[in-house]
Amino acid sequence: MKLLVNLLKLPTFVFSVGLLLLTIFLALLGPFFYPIDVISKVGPPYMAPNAEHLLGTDNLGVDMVSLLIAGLRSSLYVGLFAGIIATAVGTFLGVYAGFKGGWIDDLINMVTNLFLVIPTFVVLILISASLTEGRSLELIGIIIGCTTWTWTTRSVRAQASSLKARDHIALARVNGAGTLKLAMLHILPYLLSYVFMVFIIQVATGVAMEATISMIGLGPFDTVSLGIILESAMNNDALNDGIWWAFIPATVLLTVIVFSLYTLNTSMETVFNPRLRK
Amino acid sequence: MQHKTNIFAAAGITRIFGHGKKSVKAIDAVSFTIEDEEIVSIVGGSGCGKSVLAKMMLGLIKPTAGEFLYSGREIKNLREHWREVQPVFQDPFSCFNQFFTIRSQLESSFCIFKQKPSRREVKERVDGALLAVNIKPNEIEGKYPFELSGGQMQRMLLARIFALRPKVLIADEPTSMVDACVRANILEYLMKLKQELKMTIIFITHDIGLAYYVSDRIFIMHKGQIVEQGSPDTVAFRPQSGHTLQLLEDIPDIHKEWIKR
Amino acid sequence: MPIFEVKDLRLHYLLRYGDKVHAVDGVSFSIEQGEVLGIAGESGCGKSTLVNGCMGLFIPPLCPTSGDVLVEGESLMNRTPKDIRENVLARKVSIIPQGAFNSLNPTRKIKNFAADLINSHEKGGDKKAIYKRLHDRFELLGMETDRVLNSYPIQLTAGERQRSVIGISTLLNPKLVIADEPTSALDVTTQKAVIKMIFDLLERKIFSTMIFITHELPLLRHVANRIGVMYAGQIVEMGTAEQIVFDPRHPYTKALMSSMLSAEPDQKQRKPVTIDGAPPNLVKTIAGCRFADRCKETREECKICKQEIRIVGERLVRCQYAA
Amino acid sequence: MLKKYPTTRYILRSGGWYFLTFLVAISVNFVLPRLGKANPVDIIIAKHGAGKTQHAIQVKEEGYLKEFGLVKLDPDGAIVRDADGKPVRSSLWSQYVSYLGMCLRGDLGTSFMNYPKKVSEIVIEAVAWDFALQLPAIILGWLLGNILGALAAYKRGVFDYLFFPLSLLVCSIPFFAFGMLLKYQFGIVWPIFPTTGGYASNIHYSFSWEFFSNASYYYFLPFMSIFPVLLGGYAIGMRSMGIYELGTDYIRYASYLGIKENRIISYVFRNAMLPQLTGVALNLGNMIGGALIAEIIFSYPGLGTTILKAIQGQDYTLIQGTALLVAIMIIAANFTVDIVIAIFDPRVKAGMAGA
Repeated sequence: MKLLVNLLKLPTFVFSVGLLLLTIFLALLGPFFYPIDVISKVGPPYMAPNAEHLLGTDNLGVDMVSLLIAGLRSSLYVGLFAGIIATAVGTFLGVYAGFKGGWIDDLINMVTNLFLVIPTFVVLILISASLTEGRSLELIGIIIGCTTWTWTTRSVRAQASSLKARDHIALARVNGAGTLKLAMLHILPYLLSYVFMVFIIQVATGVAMEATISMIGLGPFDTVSLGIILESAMNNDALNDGIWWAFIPATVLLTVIVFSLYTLNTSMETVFNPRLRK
Repeated sequence: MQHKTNIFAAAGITRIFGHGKKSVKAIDAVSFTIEDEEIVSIVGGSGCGKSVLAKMMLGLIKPTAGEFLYSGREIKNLREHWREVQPVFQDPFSCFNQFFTIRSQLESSFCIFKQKPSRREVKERVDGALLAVNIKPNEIEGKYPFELSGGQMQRMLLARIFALRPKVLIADEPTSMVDACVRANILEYLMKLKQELKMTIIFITHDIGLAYYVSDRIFIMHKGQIVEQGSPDTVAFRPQSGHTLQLLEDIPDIHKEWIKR
Repeated sequence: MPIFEVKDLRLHYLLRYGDKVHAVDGVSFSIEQGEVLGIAGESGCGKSTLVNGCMGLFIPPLCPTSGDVLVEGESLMNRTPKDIRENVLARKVSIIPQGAFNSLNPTRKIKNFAADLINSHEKGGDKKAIYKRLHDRFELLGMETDRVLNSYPIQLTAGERQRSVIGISTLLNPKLVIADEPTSALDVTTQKAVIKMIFDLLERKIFSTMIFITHELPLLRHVANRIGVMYAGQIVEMGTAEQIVFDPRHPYTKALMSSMLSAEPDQKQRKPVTIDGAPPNLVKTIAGCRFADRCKETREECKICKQEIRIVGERLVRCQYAA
Repeated sequence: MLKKYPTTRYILRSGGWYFLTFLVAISVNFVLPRLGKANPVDIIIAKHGAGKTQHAIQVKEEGYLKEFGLVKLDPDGAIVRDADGKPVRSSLWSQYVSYLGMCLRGDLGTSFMNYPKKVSEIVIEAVAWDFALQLPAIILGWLLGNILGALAAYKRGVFDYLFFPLSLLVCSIPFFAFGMLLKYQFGIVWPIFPTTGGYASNIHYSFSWEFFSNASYYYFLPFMSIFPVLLGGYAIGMRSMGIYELGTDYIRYASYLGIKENRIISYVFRNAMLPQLTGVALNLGNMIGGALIAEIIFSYPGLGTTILKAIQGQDYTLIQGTALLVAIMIIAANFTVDIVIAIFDPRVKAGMAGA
């Protein structure tokens, strides 16, 4: 509708959406164009890139390009998974606290501040360290999601409580709308644009956090992710031996994802925020 | 003259906000009665407690002391109360949800009734209400709130009252955010509501000129107390309380001397 | 020689796709020393745009099309923002902004904010001397000067903040003060107190000439010597306060005056006149009179031929049929 | 008495609040590792126990159990044994209480890997290195980031057009990835800087000038892998806050009054800086987390490398110890930021006086 048209006029928005779609396109449709094989060895370890294998092989001799595509898929998957959980939990608590007010608001606020101060990173280490068996992608996603919801709750709560005082809520209440109808029809639509922007940041945090944990060996078990690629590059001293293809492409991909998400967020901010604050 | 039933009856009601040293007495031992089918204006400067009184009549806040009755009994069930008492707010721009069309919001107002009338009857009543505030229904067809001007939005709020036909209307400063030339329209509609639909109207304003023109009785409020009650002529020309006199003098009237230069 | 003069000023806003909104379209007036000019009009008639024009603040998207603005004969047109900021703002032309009660920097005490103004325009001056000067000036504002000067805006009431802004705006004894709806958000009693204070400053010659902008004509009757009524970017009628209020000639002024309601004996019988519709969109250039489609006495020619300002009953009216 | 000093009352109240958070941090630290079914000691025993006589294993196990406070002790410290001589496991609650006592006394137990060494010793030494690296990076990054952000907000023109996308790009590269790139470029392709360790192996740990000059030589790359990313993050935060402040009424009024330009910039900087401070406190946790990992690339002897070794060696007490230290560092940082805000922001001070 009108908003989308305004957005499409913004060069930064078009650029960031394009970049993001490119990465998603690469991740989802990559296998159709390039045979993905992350098990069989196609050459000697750390073979230099050649015509056939554009980015050479990793420390076990597996083709790097297929590793990257598979890694991209799982990193995006974890990021999305964590983003959805964090945003959903955060929005629900935020709207509930902002809208209900009173002691419930203070309680949720206290819990949020508490988790905000205790760093996500520490919680992740402790949980992952104790789960020795299969740390699947979903599990990692859940762990990240459950430790980054605090930021969403805090910002959504601020928006929801500022909305509560507006007259259209009073009018809706006088129309006989119950709490649920009020939240769904009169609070959420105003927050939707804001929640979507928060979701984008959460996905970016999820992707970056997954890479961080994998770097210290607590990443997903027996699957490939960008973090795992970087970790194996570090553990096998790929840097000292000048094997750039072991870590540079993974870093570039990681940065592209996070960068496109951040630019998307800032480009939407110029369109959405003034309207929301009106 | 058939005996008028008391719509609102307040006996010594007080409302205090905050507690201890920081407490503020918004309403201070106020008593009044409001009968059926009359327009009562509550006039006072900012912070005199008139909006608090309006919220109390709507049942949104309870008095901390004294007894406040709506047609003889305490306000208990808000949904039932709102079937008979409806508000019009001050700021037309923030009154409507920007994500739904005007018509759908007007029609959803009927959810307040126990059984919502049939779709056809709702549509008829809304169209009738729009004509009552001289807006042609097709003018706002499929339109969203941000596509209308302030004056039109204020009329939408009144159209909602024409459609719902409550017994009592609480109009909290409906004219303060609107330009002078549209202000008179709003007052006309209030009088129309009273004459045609036998509605009781509480008109809250800080402009005694408007109150004088539109109301049957005027309450003057100052710092949480009703300092004067009476017909427009007695309040405007034979005021007893010093505060009313002060209020009348402070209004820049074109015929009278305002400030000695 | 008039202290402030506006000659056929045209201002427009540049929108994103090249169309221009001609918010001010040919406004001319001049003010003598010691005179108060009132400007009245509905919201959206171009009052605030005119204010920016009168101060020489042509910050994009607002740009001047043509015409001239003179302060004591010195033009404000095509001058660098730096030049305007140093020599004109607050010294020659100063403004009391709309919504003045949240125009003060929340994290600075009133005395420091005022001192910034002085240091921006005058060289040196130690803290003591500046504080003394502020103290003397704020004494005139009828507030506990020491408490106000040493507190943050958040600790003051709306009325006190309003007075502090008026005190700061008139600190350097400007030649012309523009008050943009200074009392619109205040209730009647506070409004009267603020206006009384402004009269007091005028009498003490803190400043002598003023443009007072509001949409309430009765207020202008008591504040202004002359009143100009603006509609859709043009002055439609300009005359003495008594002429405009008691004997309006332009249909729009007549409608404005008769829509006023006041507590008078004959008010009950005199039904107030209403003006339906809304001001025209100023992107398209309008041939005839801009008030034609809302005017009660409109005729065919009104829509076609351009309405020029002419003298009718010793005042300026922009309507060829005004008697 | 406290009524007269609102600031002190505010600081005491937030101090109490952060102490409560500290206690919760300890409890979280205690509960999380025990979520998994396997008891940490059993895993260690299974790992270290290979190849030793049954008796030796049993003695070692009881030593660990005692060490970990997992067994009931009778008053004079001997292990209470049940019918068939097996040590009686103490309840979770008493474990928690003993763990809490130990933490408050500052004793974080002994590390498994380097057995006799106390965890607190290892951790304190690592934290010293961390202060040297993290603190200057955060403070410098914060100051420079805010100044550049405020300028970008005010100037907007070419400076902003160039500066903004660059800082957005820099701050979206994860710390360790940036570290890897730097290490590769400046450590291997152009071997200018050393890339591993905190100081040259032939120099011993001392407070001599010679040691410091050498250490700073090693210090440069880890610092550069954290500093620009922090700077980019703060600059973006400040830029959006600055643009918001520029739209406010008081800035417009100040420009109407013809107040000098750099004075107006200082208004924007000062008023935008305070919410920025709360912003810093909020995501300090994530930042320190990421920065610690950057150390691993350069095996800089800070907490990050310690944590990595602890995880690889399954050294539970060390993991718990380092995790607790990181939490304490962040709680302390948040507390200091709270105090700074209380002192500098009149709005908060006025709010307190009113509260």
